[in-house]
Amino acid sequence: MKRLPPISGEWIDRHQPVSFTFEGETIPGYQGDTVSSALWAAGRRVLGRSFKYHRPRGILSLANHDVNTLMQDGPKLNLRADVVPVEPGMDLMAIHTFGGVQGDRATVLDRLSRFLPVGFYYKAFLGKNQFPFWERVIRSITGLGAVDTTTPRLRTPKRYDFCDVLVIGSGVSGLTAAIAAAEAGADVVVVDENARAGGSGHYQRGDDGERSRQTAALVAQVQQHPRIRLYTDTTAAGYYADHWVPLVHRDYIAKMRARAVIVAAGAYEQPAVFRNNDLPGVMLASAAQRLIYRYAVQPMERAVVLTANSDGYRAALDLAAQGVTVVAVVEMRSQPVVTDPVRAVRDRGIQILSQSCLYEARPNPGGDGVASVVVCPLDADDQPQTGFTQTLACDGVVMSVGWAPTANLLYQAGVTMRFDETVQQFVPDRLPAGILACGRVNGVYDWEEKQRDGQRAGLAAAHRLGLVDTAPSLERAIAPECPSHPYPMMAHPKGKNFVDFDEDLHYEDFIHAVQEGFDNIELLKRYTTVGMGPSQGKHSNMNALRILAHLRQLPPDAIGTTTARPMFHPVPMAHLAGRGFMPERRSPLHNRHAQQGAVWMPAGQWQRPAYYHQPGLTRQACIQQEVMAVRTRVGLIDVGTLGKLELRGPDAMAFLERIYTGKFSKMKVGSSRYALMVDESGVVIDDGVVARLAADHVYFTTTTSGSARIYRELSRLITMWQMDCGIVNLTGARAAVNLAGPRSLSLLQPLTNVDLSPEAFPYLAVRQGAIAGIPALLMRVGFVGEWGYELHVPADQGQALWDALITAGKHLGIRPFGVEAQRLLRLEKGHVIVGQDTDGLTTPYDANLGWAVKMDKPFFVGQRSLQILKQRSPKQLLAGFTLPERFQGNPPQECHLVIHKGDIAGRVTSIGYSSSLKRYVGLAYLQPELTAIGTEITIRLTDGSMVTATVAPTPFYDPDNHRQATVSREEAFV
Amino acid sequence: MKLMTCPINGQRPISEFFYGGELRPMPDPATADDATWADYIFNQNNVPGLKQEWWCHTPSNTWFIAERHTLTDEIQRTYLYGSQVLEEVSP
Amino acid sequence: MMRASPVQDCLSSSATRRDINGMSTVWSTPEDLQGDTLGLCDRSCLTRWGVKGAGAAAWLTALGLPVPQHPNQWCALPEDGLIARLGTTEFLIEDGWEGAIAPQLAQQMANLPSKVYPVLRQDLAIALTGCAVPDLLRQTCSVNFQALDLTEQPVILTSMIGVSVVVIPGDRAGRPFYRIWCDGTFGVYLWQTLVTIAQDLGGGPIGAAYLYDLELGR
Amino acid sequence: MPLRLLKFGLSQTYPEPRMFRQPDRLKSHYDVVIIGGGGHGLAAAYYLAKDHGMTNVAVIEKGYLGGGNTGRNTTIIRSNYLTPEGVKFYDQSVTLWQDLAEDFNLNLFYSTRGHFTLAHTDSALRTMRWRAEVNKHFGVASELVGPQEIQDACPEMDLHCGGHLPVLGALYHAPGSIARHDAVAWGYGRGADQRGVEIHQQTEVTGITVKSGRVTGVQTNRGNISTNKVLCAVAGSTPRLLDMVGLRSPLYVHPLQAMVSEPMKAWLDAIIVSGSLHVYVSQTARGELVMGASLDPYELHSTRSTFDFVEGLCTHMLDLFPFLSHVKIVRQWAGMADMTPDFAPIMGKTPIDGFYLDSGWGTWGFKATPVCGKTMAATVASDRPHELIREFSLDRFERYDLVGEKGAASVGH
Repeated sequence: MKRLPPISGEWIDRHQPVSFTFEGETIPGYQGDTVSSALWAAGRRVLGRSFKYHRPRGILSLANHDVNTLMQDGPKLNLRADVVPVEPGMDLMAIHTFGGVQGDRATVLDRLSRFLPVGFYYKAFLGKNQFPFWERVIRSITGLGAVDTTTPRLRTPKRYDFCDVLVIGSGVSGLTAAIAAAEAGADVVVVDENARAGGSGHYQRGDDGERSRQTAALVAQVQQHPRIRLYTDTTAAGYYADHWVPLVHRDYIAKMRARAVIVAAGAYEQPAVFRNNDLPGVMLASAAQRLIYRYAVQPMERAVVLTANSDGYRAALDLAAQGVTVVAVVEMRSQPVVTDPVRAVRDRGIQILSQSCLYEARPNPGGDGVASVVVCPLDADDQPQTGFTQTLACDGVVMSVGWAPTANLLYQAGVTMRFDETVQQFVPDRLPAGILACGRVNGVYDWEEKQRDGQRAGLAAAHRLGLVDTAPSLERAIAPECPSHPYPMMAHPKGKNFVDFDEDLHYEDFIHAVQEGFDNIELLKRYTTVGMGPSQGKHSNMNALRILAHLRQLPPDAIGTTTARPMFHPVPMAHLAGRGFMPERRSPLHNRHAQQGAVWMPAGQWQRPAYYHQPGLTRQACIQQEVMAVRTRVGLIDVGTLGKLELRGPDAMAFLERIYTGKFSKMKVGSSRYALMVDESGVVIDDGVVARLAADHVYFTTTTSGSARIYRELSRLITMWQMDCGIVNLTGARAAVNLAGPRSLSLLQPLTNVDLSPEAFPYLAVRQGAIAGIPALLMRVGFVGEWGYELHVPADQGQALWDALITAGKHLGIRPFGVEAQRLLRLEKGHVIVGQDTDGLTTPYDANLGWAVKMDKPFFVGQRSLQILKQRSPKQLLAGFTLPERFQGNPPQECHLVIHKGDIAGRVTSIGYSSSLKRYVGLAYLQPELTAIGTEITIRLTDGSMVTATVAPTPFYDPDNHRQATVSREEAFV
Repeated sequence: MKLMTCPINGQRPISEFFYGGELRPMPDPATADDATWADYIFNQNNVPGLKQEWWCHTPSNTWFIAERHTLTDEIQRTYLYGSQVLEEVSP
Repeated sequence: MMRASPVQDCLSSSATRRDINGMSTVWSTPEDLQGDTLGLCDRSCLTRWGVKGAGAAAWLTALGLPVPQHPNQWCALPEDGLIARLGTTEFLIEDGWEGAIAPQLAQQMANLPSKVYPVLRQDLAIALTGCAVPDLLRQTCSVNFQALDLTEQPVILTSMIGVSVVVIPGDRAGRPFYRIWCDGTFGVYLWQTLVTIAQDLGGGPIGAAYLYDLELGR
Repeated sequence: MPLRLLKFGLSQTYPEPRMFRQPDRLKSHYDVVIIGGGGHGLAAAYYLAKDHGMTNVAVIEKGYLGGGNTGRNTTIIRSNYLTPEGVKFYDQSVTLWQDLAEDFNLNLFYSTRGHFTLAHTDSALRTMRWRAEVNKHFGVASELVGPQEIQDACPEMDLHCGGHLPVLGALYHAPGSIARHDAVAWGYGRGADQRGVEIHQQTEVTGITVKSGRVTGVQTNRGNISTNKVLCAVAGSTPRLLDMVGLRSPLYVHPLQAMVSEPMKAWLDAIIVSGSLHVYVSQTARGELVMGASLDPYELHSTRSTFDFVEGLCTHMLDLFPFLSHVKIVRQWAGMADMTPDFAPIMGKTPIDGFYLDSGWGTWGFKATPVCGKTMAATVASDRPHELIREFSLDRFERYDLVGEKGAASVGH
């Protein structure tokens, strides 16, 4: 193993050495190396340990599916050494070892493998009492890398991107397609997961510089083309509806919206299956060629090449050209097509063992590399003639027996694939509009033919966009040779002939799984876990499918493939999350609350003051003080989060009649009314206040959580019913406060030109005027049970209003109050909060809101259902209750249950301590027979203890509404 | 992400839209018996197929009808309510 | 009159301020030159009105205003104001820095004919300027602004980082110039998020003077 | 080493028989035809044979065993429901679950982890208390816990959630568990097969014959069957089968998506659910994080994936667990959830004699698999609804007599 002399087109920069540590040892490398290439150059062969048996593993693909060589670098886990570039200061450990790659103490599992066949874990450790122990054992040995729970959150940007044609893969066919589409006028983006463009044209040379020169020329043409953007180091993570493809770069995600997508993603080289095919030093031919031409690393010194196509001969030539002794080319085919590379290998005098296979590789004494291989001739039925083996000494094996299409995104795009016997591969059959494929993924392997295929795909994409008039024919030429062996697998009595390297599944595991009845490709996958490891079957699914087809004696087409789900390669959660946008709304009065010490509570997208913190006071004390300020003086609450809607037009009142349960047509201009909304099934969904400002003009509120939803639904109903009125959502455009308390009148009158005298402005009246010079809507409301005004002003003047009221109210003892105090105040009045005292199935009758339902009108949403529901005896009714005046101990809490005769008989929905009434008051759903006033009910607390309460009439406070009828002389003129 | 075309605002990702359910005629509440009404309230035409649905482009609060196949998610066309002959609505 | 911008608490305290239409507005900051790269400017102080309804277009025409012919299109008003048609039947009218039609329209709004309804506008109104505006938009909004034909004076109603916005794309002095309006209660979130991204891109908040010069071509 | 494993190492040939046979053809008559070879259908077949001695039973599956929602869900098992009927039903299920592996002689990786449903708002806290109180009433271990107890159980979690929606408390349900979903289908399938039930995979029902209000037969792409009892257990395909017998239902079908991370060393024992953040997550024995969110927002009878699902779920996962920034998502997938208006299943008899329905499983079908199989088997065998499922009948809707599970809607899954 050594670094080769400079090679034309190598990716490493020899002027920029980069060193890092691997398991404590300093490893030299160059800028442009990957971790695996640097380690290989440094002579390291064991780069990781396998998942199940902890076998030593080295380089397999060097193409982002060497998942047995995952590394940990501090907080970064499961780094793929085969593709992660080296960086100075990296401090790498192989994951999943007990004591490092060399001294892994878990290698004992390899010797126990015969006791651990496929699915063994379903058949053992299953005792109810034993499993928890075994699960702990299992969890301690599984799991790959470790998370560092102190890692801070990363926020990587995401962005949207757009193009006409997205080409995935920058091999020769992708490059040609991109040029063809761009020449026709399309705006083209080419992505490739590799650090540089060019694909296999760069490294599958066969010791012939011509292909790499042609490739370099295509790359240069693409780079210089004004209509092509080339994104390297970028993975197309998946295909989603309407040509939506997230492109993952190490620093960001770009969500690409294309008008057409050309998949030129190539093919994954597939391993041959023979005993010990996982030893370090056994690698795919493309991996060896990548090592040479990208990183100038000699893959091995003495190689045996196992092949079933011309690519293997090219690899043999590439190895030989770099001074590797090619011991033999083992040719699996009985009648190989004699191509130029075959001739060149012959001419070089390299031994070719025809119609033979590798029966097994044998480990060196250390068990960490290859010492020799056992070659075995094949009979006419491709069966190994084990009586005629020969052993060849070597330190490496190169496998070139076939390919599987990189069709993941094609499957996701809904492409139907068919198995093409002539190329022994699934190829696209029916492609949805705007999806194209070219090159190896399309079953085209010949060099010139790949360029023609790319040209065809590029023009077809341009045609789809209307840039060229005629559509090119998409017929593929007949392949000169089959690139893939139909069954490159050798059974072996001692096993360890691996099919899936992620999951350590050997050949026999599949036979056993099928024997147990898992003979459908999906069941086989789920039982064996083939393809479920981090590489998602890129090197294993096709061989598993071939085994199943072989065992069931069916063609691969009849077996079908498993679904290829996104992600193409695993994507970090930070990338997917991006910056993490979470929209938040702020009341125009937000900073006023903050200045007053608001303690916030979330309310949908809003933050509302729960209460205002007073130094030295508890939460409860603060809330009680706020309540008493309203009851005895004056309080101010921000109610701007309520939905605020305006409706105008000749049909405005008729529309209200249809959406609310109440009656509004005869409401006087200048008055307001409670309004209740139910859905079509009669369930309470919202409430608010309707204010009539003119004959054809109303202003009304919705709950905070309902505002967007209700506005949207009312807009739909206006559209559907074709009513002549217009609705405007003023929720964000208006600030609103409720000024409440016996001194509210005397506070407000000096600030406004509206006559607030009880005669001129009675309870539930509505007026428009100015407050402190601010145009305002004033409503006399009583939600909290005191004389008060809801004031609505333009949002940009909300703070001015607030400041004016606070200033004017200083000498009256004004106090801002929060949601908690408001809840208590309204509870004293027995007012229902939709969403707290109702749930997803509550009808108005259940919630004692029948009074707000007027059935004697022609129609409203939910009316017909309420007619049905009204006939039924309700299961539960909302009722008030109180605790004794001097109640000691823990009070019930909301949602504690009412227990009657040992059964659940109800539930508390609201409860609070009323300072005014000197007792706890609450609302609860109760079985109807428990709702008579004076009935004693039993509420069970969290600890199981019982509290007795008494059913009481509501409102608890000021039942006759005296507080709204008169304002005492003393309070009015403080 | 799936694209949908608002008849007013044009093609946008479907995250800009709100699904308002299938467009279906309401029986006359004055004449429908309880069973017919309950059937209307709760039961759906839930066999997958081409459906006429309410959708709203939320940034502009534009309601419209989309004809969408609920098996394939293919949107065949979109139009403002009332701009097409309503007899096409299958009961 | 004391108006407050939806983002008044986010604005630089070291900036020079001016009272514009009753609203304290950041007039200039020491960092105004970053507007060449990417500047965000709060222009909520400008006077604006909204009307909607089937009769709105005819009413505006009768007032002698140029009414955009197509949905989601805008026209310039004298003195750098604008009138934007939002969908088919809703209009947003905004004065320029020097004001122009405010007195005239304020009078008319009190007296609307049938099928014309006023819409109270209390937006956060911002402008984005500078060569990096497309980068910021690509991180925040799924609309492909580069593909729009600006000569058609398009108005875009879309969602930006989860907030409904009205966007008028454009350019001034050869650089992107985008005007954006959203519900003021989302203003702090939108502003702070855009500022964070803008700062990553080498920009940040700028004062109104920068826009004043840009919009009035001085 | 368990003795069981020694057998594999010491045997000359692989000692395991087929788990389920593959009958060549359909018989012309079965006493019961079960449509749907997922966990529910196979469980019903298993209990029909085991509890009721009915073995002339065919399970007809259009795809492969457990290939629907059984193999696509996030495997959470719990009984902390809101209504008495819900709690009793799921509690019975949990009881059955605990012995299932031994009954099957198949390891289901049934792992009791404890289940936290986080509350980020005071209204969610109220709902948690409601559920806890109802649960305790029926002997189900649930309690409302505060931030400190959550932090003790899962010290890694950021209870501030990045400042957006701080965690105020949680409903803690100690019996909350996860299991290996595929194995459940195989266990029931093997058990049913061993007792004589026929399982026909890759067999699609094309029609159901109803004469005078009675089921008389089933047509499939592999031939016709005469039978007087049909159990429909096909989740997202239910509307299509109901259409064959002329029934309407309140079901609506939306995709439900999920995703899984690369494996990592064990760090998360508990199952964490946040309704407000639309997150649920657990860590498998292999070390993967299995995560889900909420239903897709519109009707679709498809298992396609969307990218915005992954984006949104990762955002919220990092709100709770910021240190997962470097952890990678390997795969996403989807199932079709058949939802009901009251978030409770539709089970039992229908207006068609001999046509039994097991549907409306929304996002909670996996956890009900054993009890569902048991009660549906009893219902089919006796033609009387089992007492545990009476409240879940189809006709509750026409009576406006819905199940109150929707009260807990904000905290589903």
